[in-house]
Amino acid sequence: MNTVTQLTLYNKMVLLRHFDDMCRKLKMEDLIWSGYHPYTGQEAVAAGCCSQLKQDDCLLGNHRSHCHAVAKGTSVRAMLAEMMGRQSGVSGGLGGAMQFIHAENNLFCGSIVGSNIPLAAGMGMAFKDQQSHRVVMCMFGDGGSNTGSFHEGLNLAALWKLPVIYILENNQFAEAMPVAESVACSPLSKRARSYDLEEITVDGNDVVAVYNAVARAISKARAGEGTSLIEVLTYRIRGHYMGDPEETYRTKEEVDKWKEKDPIKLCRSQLLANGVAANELDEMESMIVKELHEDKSWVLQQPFATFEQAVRHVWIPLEQ
Amino acid sequence: MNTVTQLTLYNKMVLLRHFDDMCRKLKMEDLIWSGYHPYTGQEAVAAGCCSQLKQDDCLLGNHRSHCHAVAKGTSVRAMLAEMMGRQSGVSGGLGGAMQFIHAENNLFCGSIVGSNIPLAAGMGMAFKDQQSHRVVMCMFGDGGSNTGSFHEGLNLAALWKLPVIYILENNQFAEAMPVAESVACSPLSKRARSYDLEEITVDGNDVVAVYNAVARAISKARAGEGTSLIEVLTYRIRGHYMGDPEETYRTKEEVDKWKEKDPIKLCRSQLLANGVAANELDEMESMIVKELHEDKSWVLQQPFATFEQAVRHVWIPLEQ
Amino acid sequence: MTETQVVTYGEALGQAYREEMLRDENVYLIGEDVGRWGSLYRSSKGLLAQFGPKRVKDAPLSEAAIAGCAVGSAAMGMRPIAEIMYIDFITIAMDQIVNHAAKWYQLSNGKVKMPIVFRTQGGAGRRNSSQHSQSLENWFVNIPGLVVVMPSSPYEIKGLLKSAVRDNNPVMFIEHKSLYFAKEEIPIEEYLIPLGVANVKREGSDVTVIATSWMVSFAINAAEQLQKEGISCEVIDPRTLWPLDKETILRSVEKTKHCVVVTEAPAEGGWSAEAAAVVFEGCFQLLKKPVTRVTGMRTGIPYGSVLEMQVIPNEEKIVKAIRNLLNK
Amino acid sequence: MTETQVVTYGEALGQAYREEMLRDENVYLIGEDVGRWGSLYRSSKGLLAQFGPKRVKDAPLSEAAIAGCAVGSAAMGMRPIAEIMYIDFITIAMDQIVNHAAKWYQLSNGKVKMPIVFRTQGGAGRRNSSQHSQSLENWFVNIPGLVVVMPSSPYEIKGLLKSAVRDNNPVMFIEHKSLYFAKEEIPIEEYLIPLGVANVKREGSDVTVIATSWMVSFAINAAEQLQKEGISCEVIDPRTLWPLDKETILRSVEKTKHCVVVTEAPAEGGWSAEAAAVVFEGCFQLLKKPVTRVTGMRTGIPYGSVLEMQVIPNEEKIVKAIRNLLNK
Ligand SMILES: Cc1ncc(C[n+]2csc(CCOP(=O)(O)OP(=O)(O)O)c2C)c(N)n1
Ligand SMILES: Cc1ncc(C[n+]2csc(CCOP(=O)(O)OP(=O)(O)O)c2C)c(N)n1
Ligand SMILES: [Mg+2]
Ligand SMILES: [Mg+2]
Repeated sequence: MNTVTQLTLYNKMVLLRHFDDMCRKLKMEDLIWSGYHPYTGQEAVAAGCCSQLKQDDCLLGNHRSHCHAVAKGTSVRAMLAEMMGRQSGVSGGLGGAMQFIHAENNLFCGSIVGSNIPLAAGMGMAFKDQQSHRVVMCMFGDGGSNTGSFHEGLNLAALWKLPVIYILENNQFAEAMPVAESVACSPLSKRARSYDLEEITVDGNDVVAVYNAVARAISKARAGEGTSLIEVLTYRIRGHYMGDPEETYRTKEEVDKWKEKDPIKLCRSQLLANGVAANELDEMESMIVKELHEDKSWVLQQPFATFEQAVRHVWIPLEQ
Repeated sequence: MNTVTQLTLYNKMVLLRHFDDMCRKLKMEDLIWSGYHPYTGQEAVAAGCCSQLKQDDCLLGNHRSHCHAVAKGTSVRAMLAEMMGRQSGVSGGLGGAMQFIHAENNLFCGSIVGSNIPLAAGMGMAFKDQQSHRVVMCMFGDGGSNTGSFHEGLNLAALWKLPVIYILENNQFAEAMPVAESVACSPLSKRARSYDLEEITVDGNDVVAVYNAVARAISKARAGEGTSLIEVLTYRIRGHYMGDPEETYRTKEEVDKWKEKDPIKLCRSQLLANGVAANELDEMESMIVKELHEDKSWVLQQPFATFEQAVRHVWIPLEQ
Repeated sequence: MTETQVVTYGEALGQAYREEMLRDENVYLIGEDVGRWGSLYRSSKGLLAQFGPKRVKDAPLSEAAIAGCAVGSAAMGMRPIAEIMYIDFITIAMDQIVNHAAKWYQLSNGKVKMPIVFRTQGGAGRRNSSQHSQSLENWFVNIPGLVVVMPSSPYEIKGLLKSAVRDNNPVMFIEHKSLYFAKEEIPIEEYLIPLGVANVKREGSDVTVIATSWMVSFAINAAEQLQKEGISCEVIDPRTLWPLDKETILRSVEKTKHCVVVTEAPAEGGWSAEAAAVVFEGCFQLLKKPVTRVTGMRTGIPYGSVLEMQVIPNEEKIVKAIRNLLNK
Repeated sequence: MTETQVVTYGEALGQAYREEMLRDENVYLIGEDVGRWGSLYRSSKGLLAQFGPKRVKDAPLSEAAIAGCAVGSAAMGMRPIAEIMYIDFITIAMDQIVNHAAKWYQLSNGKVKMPIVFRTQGGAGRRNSSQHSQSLENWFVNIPGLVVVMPSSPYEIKGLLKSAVRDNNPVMFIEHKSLYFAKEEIPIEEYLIPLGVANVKREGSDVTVIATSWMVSFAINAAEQLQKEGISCEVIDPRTLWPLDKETILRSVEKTKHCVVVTEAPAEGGWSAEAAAVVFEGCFQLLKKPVTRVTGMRTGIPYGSVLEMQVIPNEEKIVKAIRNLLNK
């Protein structure tokens, strides 16, 4: 990977880290209302996967997708506004932090784990039938891989060779459930075999590795060569949500060990080794932080979603 | 396998063949009312799998389980009576040919494809927790292996090492859908890998092969060594149901090719080669047929299920 | 006068498919054996040959995937008709229908339309016992975002399906397994039946009988029988359970001052309660007697024709209920 | 007088678990994070430590398997309490509940009992938007073979859960997410509340208010407020939606001659229709005015407290409806 691309990915990760930190604060201040699922430590996945999509490609997320969304190109403002219930949010402020649709950016995130897997197949099927070269990416977790939806969706997509890239974001836990106690196989990529797909596991804290694996899968999909399933190994550094009693399922030592493998640190040291100047990186970071604060200030001025909105778009009155 | 055991299996298969033939006639005479799914050609599966269970082991079947039931030891009379809506049927005549429960024989058959897979896990879990040595067998088809229930049920059973033997009875079709166009992998036993189970495929027209593979799995389960998934390759010689427009999905040649591999013929020639006398086999067969006709005559005298029965067991009135 | 043809419910459905698929190339069919078999009751027979496998998709045995595929593709501009073979299996597709199809229009703040027809069939009458005979329509009536249609005859199914396909809401289109071979004279010319409009199947002055799906024919027969006794029944088929054409119903009850609701589903928690409540609410002053609900009993559908007909409404039970209501 | 304690809804639930698990070793818990976490609202906190992993099973993210496991093990003599974390996810477990749990007693001709409690929680009030806030209880009321319970307070949840665990039918036990931290004084001594018996929460003479689950507290508040204006409201919590204690309800309406039904679920196809129909049918002659339904609006639950409370019933809406009904 050339340094320019890597730098872009680095900056994206830095943005996501600060964005996520800001959101956590907003949640603590009760300005984000719904359940909020932090993304700390998984930034290489969102950056390495979602930022490769074009606007007219589809991205399906889940309950932990605010960073996926921004990586796909949804603005921080539109995303923050959504989480804070403002009209300028991607869903007009009707969705919140766990579920939202940004139609213009072909972004669909829902809070029913696993359901996006068949939905992604449907979108891929449309693209295939429309003979477009659009592709679909679908993000789900280790928990998601235990749902019936996973099996039905993967089988259909693989069978019909649909242009879908399934990203199994294995962050080691589904809420308090460790992956080894919930998934009967290891590595999880073994599940690809049920659909005659390649078994791929990549280091999800290495943004370059993620990027390269996903780039291949996207090219395949665009070329009409069908579905991929990629397991991306990472770790959820923070609780499942804010207030998660983490002590019930893991030790501080385990978390600390994973903090060593921070994807941003790793990428930074590679960039430095490739001759990028530290102060250049720091300057970029300052700019990112500054802009984020401007975004937040802007959102705080935005009007809340209204009752009229909430009842307007339930259904489309019948034509008679 | 010793000749005595094989002879028993042979006789069981012969019984099932004649039983199935009789049922088809009863269906044509409209004495069986519900959908009826013939079993011709798959007898080695029922005989090789289900007849190894003890009465207190559980068997979960599906819509095509009248032969599974008899192989497990439910009497022809109770099974015929059920299909013909008589009170002496296993479900008191309330279930029919596609769904029935024979509580005394721990037999549970339902017509929602795939649903029996998690149900079997639940029974296995009970047995494990009760520290009994009872085991559970669950029969489902190639179609069933595409359901979300398959994935959720297998994962749970494998994860918790439950004493369940899952038999994937691959008869090449789910209704009109050929397996190659509905299951994204081949052989289907590859799916075992998703649950870190052994990948086992056996010739389902060879009753000895089926028997041996299943015997191993049952011993494992009884010994507390957990779950097995066995793909049994066979072929549905007749239509999915009576009146199935088979020409829409397969050729007569294909069917004829499979008729050559008839499991009963194969077993018979092995027995003859092992010195069993042909007339001995024929005599046994005559006796079986004779008994079957007696069973039928008996059932035809039985009273139909009643309205009182149909409304009596909907729920158990509350104790107050 | 328009020219007519006599067709079965299944054939009328096939005609509706064909016409809509020719009209709009975004319309496609997906389901188990909708292609090779042409569906369980052969309603889509010939479509695979005519339109090819892109437009008529035989899906694996995966109800959640079928429904999810419909939702995903609808969001990308297609107009799926997704068949769930028996309504009993819709239990496996509920998440996609309720949490996604019914929610995305709102969740996208009005930007993503969901022009999906979820076709399925329910009810008793074909002797397939309790796991293949349920009447679950009211589940969907209680879900904001869904339209719910129950066609009661060949004429109805054709016109209603065509409208459902053209509608931009997710439409639950719930057929009845005992109607596929029912015959009726219908126009040869193209026609549509608007959603949300009830059909006064038979005019009358003494009592309003609201009946759905298969129950409509029993209600008509009961009405004919009672006519001989001098009792005049108005029979209304709501056709669309939601949105409900309250106006037509209330106008009728204002006239007859008596009302009977007939559904195959059990009373408790069923749509008969909704219909009764609407009538009570709208005609409280005028009603001479309480609305009577004639419904399926609270039991799983037992095996066989005799028992089936004993636990669901039939002509005789409807006649009796009407006589009772009118004290005759 | 019995000694009392003040507990939350979640704590009361935990006590019920503990008492029943000690009483009967066949009772076990299964669900997502019911063990380590002690469930989302900590109602089963401490049980894993006390009873071990056989009795408190953390299941994978597989709602169909959780429900299936419950049914299968119940058939083999266990008494599962199966938790579906949000009722919105029960869409994934419907097949096991409706086609199996509700059918096996009948399908076995009365031989296989299904002593299962399916616990879940629904409703709005915690700002989690349309896929985590639904009120789907009426689906189950329409399914023969199921008992449906909605506990409205700490006192209720403890006594009702204990009865549900001892019952041999599959019981849908639908809690409310906005109640887990509600507090109430309850007896320290063991008590049970029978299923199928409504609770007259407050006596009154002018109007009967039937309210379920979270809505009970709004109805009580509305009643207190109206009391000041001289309007006397009787508030009834049916507790069990099926079987319904019609007697208590009808006796009340016979007295008050006015009735309001309050549910969080939308009106159309919801349980409010069933309640209204029952009252209309039973008290038709006595009712002075039509039963009023105060219900959630026909919309997905939007994001945030303000909008949530605008689309579901609240004290103010109930007060207004009662004033309207009584022309005051
Ligand atoms: C169908 C369903 N079941 C349960 C939940 C509750 N829930 C929300 S997130 C979560 C864990 C998901 O784990 P995973 O898929 O690994 O994603 P992660 O949270 O680790 O990103 C659970 C159980 C849900 N939202 N949907
Ligand atoms: C959940 C569900 N979907 C669809 C059906 C309709 N159906 C009945 S049998 C069948 C095919 C089953 O195929 P398979 O599992 O291979 O078993 P086989 O019939 O070949 O024995 C289908 C689709 C059903 N009963 N249940
Ligand atoms: Mg995870
Ligand atoms: Mg098959």
